[in-house]
Amino acid sequence: MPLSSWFPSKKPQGAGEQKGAAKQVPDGIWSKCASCNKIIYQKELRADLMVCPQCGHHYQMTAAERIELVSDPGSFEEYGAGITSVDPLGFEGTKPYVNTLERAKGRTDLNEAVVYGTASIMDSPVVIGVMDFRFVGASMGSAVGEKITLAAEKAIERKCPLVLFCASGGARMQEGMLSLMQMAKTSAVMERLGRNGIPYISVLTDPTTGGVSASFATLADIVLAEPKALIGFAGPRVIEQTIGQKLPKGFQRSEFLLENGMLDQIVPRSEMRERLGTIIAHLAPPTPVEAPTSGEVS
Amino acid sequence: MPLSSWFPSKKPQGAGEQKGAAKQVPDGIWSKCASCNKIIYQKELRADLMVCPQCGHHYQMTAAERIELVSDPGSFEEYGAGITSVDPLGFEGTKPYVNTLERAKGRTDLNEAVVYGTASIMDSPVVIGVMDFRFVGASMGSAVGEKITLAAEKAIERKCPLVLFCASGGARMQEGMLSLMQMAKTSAVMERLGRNGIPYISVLTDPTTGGVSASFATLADIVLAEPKALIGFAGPRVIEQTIGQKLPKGFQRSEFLLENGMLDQIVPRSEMRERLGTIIAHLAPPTPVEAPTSGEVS
Amino acid sequence: MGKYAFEFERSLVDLEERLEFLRNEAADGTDETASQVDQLEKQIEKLREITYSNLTPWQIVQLSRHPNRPTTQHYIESIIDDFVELHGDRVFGDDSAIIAGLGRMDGRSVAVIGQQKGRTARERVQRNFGQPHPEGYRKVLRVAKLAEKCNLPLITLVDTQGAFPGTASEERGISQAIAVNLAAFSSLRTPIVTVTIGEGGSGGALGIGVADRVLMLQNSYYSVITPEGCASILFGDSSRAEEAASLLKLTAEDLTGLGVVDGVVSEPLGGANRDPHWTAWELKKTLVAEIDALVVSDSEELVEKRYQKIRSIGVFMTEQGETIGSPLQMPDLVFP
Amino acid sequence: MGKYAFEFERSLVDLEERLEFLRNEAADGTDETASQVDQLEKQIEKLREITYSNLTPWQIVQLSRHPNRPTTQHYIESIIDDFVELHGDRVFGDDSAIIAGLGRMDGRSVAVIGQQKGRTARERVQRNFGQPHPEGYRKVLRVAKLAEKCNLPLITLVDTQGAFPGTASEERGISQAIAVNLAAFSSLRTPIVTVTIGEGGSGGALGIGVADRVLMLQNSYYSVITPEGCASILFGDSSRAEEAASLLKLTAEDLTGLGVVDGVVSEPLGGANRDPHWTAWELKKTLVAEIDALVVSDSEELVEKRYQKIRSIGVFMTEQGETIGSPLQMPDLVFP
Ligand SMILES: [Zn+2]
Ligand SMILES: [Zn+2]
Repeated sequence: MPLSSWFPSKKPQGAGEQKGAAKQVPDGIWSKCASCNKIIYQKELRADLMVCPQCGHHYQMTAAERIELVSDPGSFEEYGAGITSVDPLGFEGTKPYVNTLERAKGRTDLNEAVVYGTASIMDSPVVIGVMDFRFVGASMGSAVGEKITLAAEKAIERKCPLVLFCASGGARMQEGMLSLMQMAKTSAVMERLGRNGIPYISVLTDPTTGGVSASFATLADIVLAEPKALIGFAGPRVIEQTIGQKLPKGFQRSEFLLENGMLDQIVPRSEMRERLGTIIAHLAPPTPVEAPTSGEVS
Repeated sequence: MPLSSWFPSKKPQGAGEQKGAAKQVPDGIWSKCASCNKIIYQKELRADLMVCPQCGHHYQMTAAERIELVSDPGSFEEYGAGITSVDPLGFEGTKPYVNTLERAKGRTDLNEAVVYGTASIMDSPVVIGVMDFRFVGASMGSAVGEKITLAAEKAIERKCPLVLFCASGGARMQEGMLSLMQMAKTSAVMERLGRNGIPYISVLTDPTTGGVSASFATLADIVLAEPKALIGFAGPRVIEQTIGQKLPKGFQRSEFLLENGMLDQIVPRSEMRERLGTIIAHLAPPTPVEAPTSGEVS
Repeated sequence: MGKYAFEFERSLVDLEERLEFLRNEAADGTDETASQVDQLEKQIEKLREITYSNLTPWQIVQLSRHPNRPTTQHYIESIIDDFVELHGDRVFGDDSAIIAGLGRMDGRSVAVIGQQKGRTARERVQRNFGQPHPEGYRKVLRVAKLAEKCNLPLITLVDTQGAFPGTASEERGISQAIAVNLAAFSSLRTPIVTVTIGEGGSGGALGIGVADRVLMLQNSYYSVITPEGCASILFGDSSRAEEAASLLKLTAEDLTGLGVVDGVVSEPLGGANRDPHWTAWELKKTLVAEIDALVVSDSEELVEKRYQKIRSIGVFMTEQGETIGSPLQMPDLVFP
Repeated sequence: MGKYAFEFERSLVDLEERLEFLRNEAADGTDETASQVDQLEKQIEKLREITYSNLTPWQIVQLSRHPNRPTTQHYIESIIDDFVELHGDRVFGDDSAIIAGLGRMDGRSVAVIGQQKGRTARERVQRNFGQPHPEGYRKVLRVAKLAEKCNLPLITLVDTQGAFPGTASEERGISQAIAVNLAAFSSLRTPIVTVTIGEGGSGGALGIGVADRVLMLQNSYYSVITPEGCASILFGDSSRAEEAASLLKLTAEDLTGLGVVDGVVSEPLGGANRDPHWTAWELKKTLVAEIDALVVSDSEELVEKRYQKIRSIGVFMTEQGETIGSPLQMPDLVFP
């Protein structure tokens, strides 16, 4: 399918249902940056890959934008686009889950919070999956769990690396325990992926929290993150309530995770495509290794 | 061979060549306890398994004493008793290595710093190895590495658990790199032991340091220690020199390691035999599991 | 001290206290009090039946948190012989919110792991109320791998509100520690049976809960989020937990219907706290039977079955518009 | 700044400085200075030959610690294309005393791990002088396992006085971290080549040094204890390190004789610091050849061979009185 059809449309970008700590993309022709408060122009922001030209803040991207960002032009072929959530519990809180889903679909042109398919990155074939925070806060319900699982299975079948861009407000509460069990399901398939010798790279983006952070997102061979992304299991407010004090600045941000040994690298968005391409080429050389030749310093 | 022939003789118990932080057994009919300074009688000390009746300090034991302590009477059969060190480097420091070895042999009736063989503990067959600090500070040279390796190989061959009582001042400097490489050798055989599904229990006694602590001693499935044993990689004095201050009381002692997640249990000497027996029975049930019977609360 | 009672148990407990008083009098001997005792006993039995036979989800949550509810330690002491506790993650520390070790159940060697909330106020603090840090999950992994190596069936007892949501937890990688366990348990080559004995709180519970057989005690709950947390998100008011408890389908019965849970272990009327010994006996009977059934498969087959079981959990709609899995609701309520 | 020189290099360096001065003069043009330059060059060449061709063990130790000696980072930059550094142990932290990552060498994907001492005073402090903590060894393990998974040959570059002997190191289990690596490397199903490029200090070196092929740069050393530490134990005087260095048999030549080391990589006369580029070129040639030779075996065979190699290291006397292994000394000096 043409990538353009993925593009985010002119519809207003809603915050999704979960109010994450994530900063949303400013609306309108110009706006104040949610991070540095300086004036930024939408056009400039988009030209800079949704990175604030003033302070470098990485705004969230749609699944389509990320796929365009990192994959070779025209290489992406989507799978499982029609897979979608149902309402297994008959969940009605302040509003029925079915309405929540309907609205998310309308807003995003997506059927679920993750998009996956085959593509190539700098000429290496991969299976790529990208979560989209606009869709119910990229929370993980049964359909997301299934699509992540299918993506991993596709990578096993194709014998090519799996690349997942993660983002999530956590589990999809409206599916109750079925949602929690997607942590087990996605982790189990990543274990299979590993036993099949398939390289797996995850990229944690703002925000990656809860059940997604405590399952497939952190099980990758190589874990990258965008700068200053919020990454953690418990939400900052829950932690503040528990410990009875404010969290230090930078807590649960990418830089904090790198220091604590949880990340391999923090990669700015502008370098993401090339870095991924290099890593994939190292882990899964595109051509079989040639007969040995004697080396010279390059 | 009769166990009595193992017994430590009336020869004075030397401190070995290395001056470890370990407290040596007091000499004579009575003496001050090296730990609590109270008067203790040799006879009483021996009756209490070389544990100070006043303060519970666990004095070092000879290999023979430990074997008698934990194995079923008459069950121990020694292997490799004749294996001994040579002087591969022609090492002459303040005194030739050959003299050091000769003296250690004379003092201990041992040929090396470790004794191993087959035995049973509370009716479960095991391979047991015990290091003896009196022999050149139970430092690990080629012969010790070989005997530990043979013990593990015997456990694989017999398909029965391996139990090692560890004690060591570290590598045997006089054998240079050959000594260091025994860390690799003993670790490699423990890896094999594990892949063969053989349970391995180590008991760290005072002191277990240096190359022994950084190889087979800490690779056991279950790591026990005697109370207040000094256990660590670097010696306390080296650390004090590095950090330029006194170490806190209890640093690198069993209780410190337990708190830091490095030990399964601290077991007083009086309970060692039974605890080992229980663990071995759990890990390697002596008889094949019976056909299922329905259970009742016992 | 008076018996601990929830709101919905109040009148029952009042009667029980009255009964106890009368019994003391009856010991003195008049026929009248003896007959009163008799009558009251019948009345209590009836009321107990009414109070407990149709518990709401919220009442079950309350029972699962009863301060006298038996803990992991209780079950270990009751049904495991010669238990040997193992400590430490070999990396950083030993987490006392989790008990792990080896023992014998009905003559068979097993490994047992469970969150321990504590039985006294003091123990609860020392155990961090059963809320583990990363080192707890890493200890679990170590013991689980030992069970695998020595072919010991693994029993896990779930009883936690969740992993501890504190700074140290995040610093030392609680996400990663839980994720690694989910992956490792999915391929562990030894039988695993898990039982939620009290609270099954989110990822902190699941971090020891991937298994061949997933059981729950009758008055335990298992949920993606605490009812309070859910109420706080939905209604901005954590005191509306009772409503949230109903929405979340967190009872053993609902979860059996959803295919998440394989079986329910009975408790005495009124909850495990009313007869911890009896409950342990029920639990043991069940565990022995489940393990007996699992040990017969070879480990390849066991792991493959477990994988397929985990793989199949979830309810969603395929591209062909077919609903996979079994929703609790009637088809006409299924979206779209 | 003047060139860094050890005592034994003093006269050589003096001449070299003189030569440089003369060359500047010669540029101005008199025939006399030109011929002086010529003569001096010859003299220097001869002296260099004399100074460096029969280095004592202690002189080698000194060269191995030369402040301008090329580091792991230098070799990575020189011989690895598109290096991607990987960070973190996934448990506690990231240890900057160890560099680990992926890259391409001569067109082949490889994993590279090495201790990094630092090239400037500032970097040395930041790298803790190349003395790792437990998290460093755990990062190593993680990257080694990745290499195994993806069939990448693993190159390790040893350059450390040892694991850091501090309180944090002991608290977080430095013994255990090293031991686990020794065991894991022994069975890693991918080729491993290790090269001591500077100091090979005890267990802290060996913690990344178990390999199919164990190489040393010509002026590196590998020892069970630093000469200073040995002198301190033997003589109660760490300043007698020179004597200790001779006793320990820590040079590449001696260790080849003992069967501990498989090959020596040449350095320019005077040490790697005199031509880091040339040394990197030599190292790369050797590494490419070694890896080419190793990748042809299947992994079972590779691991079995590696095991037998490790298993056979050591010199001792059997029960039958036979000496196993090859001592450096003549038989008549062998005990007893
Ligand atoms: Zn900005
Ligand atoms: Zn005493």
